[in-house]
Amino acid sequence: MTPDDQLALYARARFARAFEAAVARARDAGEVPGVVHLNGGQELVELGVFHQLDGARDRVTGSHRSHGLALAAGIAPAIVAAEIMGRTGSLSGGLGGTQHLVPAGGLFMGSNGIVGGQVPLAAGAAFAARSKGNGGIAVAFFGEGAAQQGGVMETMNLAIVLGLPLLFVCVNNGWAQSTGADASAGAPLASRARAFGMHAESVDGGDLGAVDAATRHLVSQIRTNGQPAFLEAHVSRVGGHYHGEDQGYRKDGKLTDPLDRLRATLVEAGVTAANLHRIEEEAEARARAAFEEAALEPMDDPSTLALWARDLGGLT
Amino acid sequence: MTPDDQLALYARARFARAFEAAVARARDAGEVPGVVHLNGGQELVELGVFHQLDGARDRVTGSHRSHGLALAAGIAPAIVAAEIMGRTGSLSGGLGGTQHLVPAGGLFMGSNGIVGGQVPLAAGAAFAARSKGNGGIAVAFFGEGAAQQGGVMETMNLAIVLGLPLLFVCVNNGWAQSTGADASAGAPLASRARAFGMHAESVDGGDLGAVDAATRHLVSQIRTNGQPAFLEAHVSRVGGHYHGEDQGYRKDGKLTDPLDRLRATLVEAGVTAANLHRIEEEAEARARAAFEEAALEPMDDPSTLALWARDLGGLT
Amino acid sequence: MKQMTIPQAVAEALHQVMAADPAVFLIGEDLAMGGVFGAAKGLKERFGPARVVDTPISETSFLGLGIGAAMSGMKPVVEIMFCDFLGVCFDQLMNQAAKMRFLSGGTVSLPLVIRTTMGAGDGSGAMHSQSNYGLAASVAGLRVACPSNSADAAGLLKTALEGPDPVVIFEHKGLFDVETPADPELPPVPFGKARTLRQGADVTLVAIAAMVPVALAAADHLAKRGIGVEVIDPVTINPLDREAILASVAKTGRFAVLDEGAAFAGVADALVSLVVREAFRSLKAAPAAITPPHTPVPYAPALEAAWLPDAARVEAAILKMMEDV
Amino acid sequence: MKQMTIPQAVAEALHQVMAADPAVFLIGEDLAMGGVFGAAKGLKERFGPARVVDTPISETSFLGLGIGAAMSGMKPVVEIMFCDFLGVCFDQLMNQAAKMRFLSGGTVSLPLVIRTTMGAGDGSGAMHSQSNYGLAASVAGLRVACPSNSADAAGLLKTALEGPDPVVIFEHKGLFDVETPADPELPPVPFGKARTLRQGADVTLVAIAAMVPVALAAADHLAKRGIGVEVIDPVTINPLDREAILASVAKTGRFAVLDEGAAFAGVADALVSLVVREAFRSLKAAPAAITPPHTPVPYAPALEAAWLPDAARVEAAILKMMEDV
Ligand SMILES: Cc1ncc(C[n+]2csc(CCOP(=O)(O)OP(=O)(O)O)c2C)c(N)n1
Ligand SMILES: Cc1ncc(C[n+]2csc(CCOP(=O)(O)OP(=O)(O)O)c2C)c(N)n1
Ligand SMILES: [Mg+2]
Ligand SMILES: [Mg+2]
Repeated sequence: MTPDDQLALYARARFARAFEAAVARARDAGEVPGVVHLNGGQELVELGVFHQLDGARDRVTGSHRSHGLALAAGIAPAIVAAEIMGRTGSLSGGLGGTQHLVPAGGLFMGSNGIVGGQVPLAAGAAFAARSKGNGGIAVAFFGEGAAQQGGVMETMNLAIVLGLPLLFVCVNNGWAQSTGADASAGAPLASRARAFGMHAESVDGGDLGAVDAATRHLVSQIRTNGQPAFLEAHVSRVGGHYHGEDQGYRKDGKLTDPLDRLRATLVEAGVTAANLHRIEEEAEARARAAFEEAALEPMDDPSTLALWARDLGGLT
Repeated sequence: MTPDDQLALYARARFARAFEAAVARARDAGEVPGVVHLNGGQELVELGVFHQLDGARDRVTGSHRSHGLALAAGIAPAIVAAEIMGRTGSLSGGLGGTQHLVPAGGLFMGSNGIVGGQVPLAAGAAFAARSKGNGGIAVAFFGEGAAQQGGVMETMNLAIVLGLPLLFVCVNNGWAQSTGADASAGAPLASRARAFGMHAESVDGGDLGAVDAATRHLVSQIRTNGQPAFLEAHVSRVGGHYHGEDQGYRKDGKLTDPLDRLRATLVEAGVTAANLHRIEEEAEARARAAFEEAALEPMDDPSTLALWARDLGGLT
Repeated sequence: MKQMTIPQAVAEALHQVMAADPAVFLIGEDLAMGGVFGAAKGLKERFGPARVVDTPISETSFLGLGIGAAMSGMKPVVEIMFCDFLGVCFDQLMNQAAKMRFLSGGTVSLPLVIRTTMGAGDGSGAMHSQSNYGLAASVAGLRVACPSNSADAAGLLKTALEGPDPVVIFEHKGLFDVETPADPELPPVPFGKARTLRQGADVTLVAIAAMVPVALAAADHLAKRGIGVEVIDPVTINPLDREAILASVAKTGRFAVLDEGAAFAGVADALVSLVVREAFRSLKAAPAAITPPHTPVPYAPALEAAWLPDAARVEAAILKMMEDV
Repeated sequence: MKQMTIPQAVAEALHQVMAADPAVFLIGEDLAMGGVFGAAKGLKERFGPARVVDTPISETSFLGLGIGAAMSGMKPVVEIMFCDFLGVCFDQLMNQAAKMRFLSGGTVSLPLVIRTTMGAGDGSGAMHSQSNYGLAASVAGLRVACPSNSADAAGLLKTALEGPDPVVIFEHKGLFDVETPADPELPPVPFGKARTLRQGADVTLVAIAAMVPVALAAADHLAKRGIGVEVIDPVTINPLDREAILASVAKTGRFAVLDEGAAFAGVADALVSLVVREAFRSLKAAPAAITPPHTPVPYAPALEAAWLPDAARVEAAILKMMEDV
């Protein structure tokens, strides 16, 4: 990754963080209906992977914690914001919401309310890419908690047996809600992936260089050999499981924010404080603007529901 | 295992084989309603494991292919035969059948029509044994095809995380119906089990000495440390996936029958041909007798169904 | 009588049964923190990790563990955080738990309780808001309970642990903030005994779980218009107190069911079907099934509110029925 | 017209659609050997392993693969060997497949077909004999088809691959040995168009899949007693041709449904409920829901035969209805 790339990525990460802060404010203000899972702490992993992807042929599925993936995939922030707020002008017109961001096409296929539910779907995208023979790959993002779902493990084996170009990205933030990672799995997840027959790497998800090196290598390997691979990225969950959660169970102390760490690297590399400051302000302003724009959208009109009821109800 | 034990086990294995031959004959004669999955080829694994078990505290679950487990657990052969024929005087009075042998208690908990469905149940038996603190263990028998079910993989991880005294016995007969083992899994199953965090061994299931050594070691280890372990036993499926199957897909050639192999060992160890012959005749006679006894049982009376309908229907 | 929420009552009932019976244990996700809705509060501290078992996110294996433990003399209480997650362990529910006693010819008992939550109304979206007790009730071998208040939630749990069949208790999240009166001893509540919450001469209205308060509100309004609505809470769906329902219909001659479950082939259809098959000659008007539309639960507040049946819809349905002569 | 069994017709339809459309692929267990019932015969040889995909026994992941592929421009045909196995992949059915188009606001299409088999009668026991299309039909977002003959099995499959919604086709094993006539081109069969198989003035009898021949036999017998039974095969459960059913009931004034599915909260209850809500004033007698009892499928032949509805039960139910005046 060039220094320019790093800086651009920092800007995107800052924006993702600012976006989540805006989600949190909107939630506090009662403008978001349910519970929201923010992605603070895993931005570099998400953006690092997306840096290797190609919008014309690759596809990505995500978990309940996927605002960052939608943004990284290039969906307009105001559209994502409107989706989270349940407004029109969003992806679904108020039907989906934060855990079910399901765009019509493009890089991002959707977030998912069922832990692990998105992982088999990525196998389908990988299969489609293989069928089209366009060198595309699929990426499934999921947490270390989700790795314990049967469907996720089945998919690892299936991807190997079928030879699917699929990158499993396990974002290990140490927690599955209040369950510590050591209570989720009895052994390291990367070793497990290897035992399924995959190449697997484990990286510090707060270290952009490491993320970049690993993803670059894994993605190009998958494009070449058509076989799945596994990336585990250790990150810290900056906030609660969901915004506003009382994290009484949490004892992992003060965290180094990966964005601060990247910032320090950039400073060291000679990026001026003014430049960084401008980037940060811009991120903040763009996030606010997205939510302001979304808030202008009307609340969805319940009449759409009647149309759906007719359609899905299937009473001809 | 003492030579006497070996001989006794040979007698039980011969009986199991004769029992399955009788099932096949009953099926051909139209006395068994549906499809039956015979266990020919895996007798030594089943009996070798049971040799280490204790009827007062251990429990076992099995797959669709579990006649042998029911017999090994000491259920009267005529009762098992009656169950397979759908008669009264059986375990369930005609409700369960070959894939659903569900005894009231004792060593054997049941066979299962859903591939892998029995494996989580064994975790429950292991949990119960742990709660009672009686040193009991549970054993889950399943095929190498079943190892690809999510629930089976989840249970491996769960057993490790919770520390359950559970022996996973994967009977790898090379086939899941018509699917070869190499098309089921992308990597060796024992390594996978190790990667979940378990002690795992792989043995030739046709070699009684190897089975005995491995099970003896694993069972005593589980009783001591309360942790799960994994045994993979390679066997040959002597017959079709089910009795009468056209095995057009099968290309694994002529098989060495593990019973013949054990017989040869016994001959070498000095057991007389007459003695072996007597054992074999007896096995045959007892198997026939079990089916004759079962065939005397009346077909089940449909009136029981009305009672069940009332009960489960729950219309007070 | 004490005022309690459903999670408080359930937690208290669990304290009582776990203290009384060492065979009872609790298993599920995030129990150490008291369960995500507080229904496991204080249990892990008191009974320890051997009896309050936190699990990985592996519903198939830990529900199966519950079944196997029940077959081995234990009394498991398995918590499935949201009933929307029953899909990932549905085989263990539909084939393993439901059929085992039958397949054993009745010799094996499964004193297993599956506690789960349900319901729309809190903006949780399509995969955290379902009320799919109809799915469970359609599977032979399962018992299904849908408490509408704290005393029932606790009492049904106690009864469930004494029966031979697996029971799924669906607790409605929309009721979790409401305190309702409960005897502090939380006595067992019988299965298959409906509760008539309000007498009425004109219409029998069966309402389930969070629909009970909606039904009562509608009945209040309708009373002012001179229409007597008899409101029945079935308490359990299997067993179902069909006598109570049919006796009421024999009196009123009109039947409606108010159900947050499936619009097609759910409990509403089952009850309409039952009533019309058994009490056709008593019926003076077409019965009504008041359910959400046949769509997933929408996310946006206005849509979700439109999706959920409310008192106005109930009133309209009943008024129409009264005019149907 | 050619005489074909359902597996033959399905295999032939698959040959045709796979030859015509490179987006179609087949995925499931034991397909290389032609599928365990022969519905994939010759496909792997002809189209190769890239389009006829044999899998490990991992229904969750390969059904999910189908969904994801459908979201990415493919047209997957996923074979779940027996519908009893839907439990192990029920989340992918209930939450992923069913809800995705809705959650996308209608922008994502899922031209996904799930073929599965169902039905009792062959001594397969409780976990290989269920007919749980009611479960699927109760989940909003799924389309459900239940063909009763080879032409429909093939034609519905073709139509299903052109729609935006996931379709589950339940093929009844009890019909697999029967040859029925089919146009060799196997033209697409529309969803939501019931077929009136026999006219009758007295009773409307809806029968599903393998219950269709049972209904026709009962209608024959009843005709000899002067009772005219109109037999309707709904062909698809969702969409459901309620016009055809209601028009018939308007004519006959009596309604019965014959359904091998769930005795409680299944399709039988859904149809009774629909008819009584929409056509109450036309009904001259209590409708009948003829289903198996609410138990798992028993194994022994005598029990299984008693469990399955037969023509005698249908006749008795209809005779009772005719007397109910
Ligand atoms: C099948 C299922 N079980 C449980 C849940 C509830 N739940 C939602 S998120 C979560 C924790 C997920 O942990 P992890 O996979 O590590 O992701 P993270 O939240 O840490 O990003 C749980 C238990 C669910 N949504 N689906
Ligand atoms: C969930 C599920 N999927 C598929 C089947 C159909 N089926 C029954 S046995 C079998 C093969 C099992 O292979 P394996 O586990 O190796 O056991 P084996 O038959 O070799 O003993 C299959 C696919 C089933 N019963 N359950
Ligand atoms: Mg996590
Ligand atoms: Mg095998």
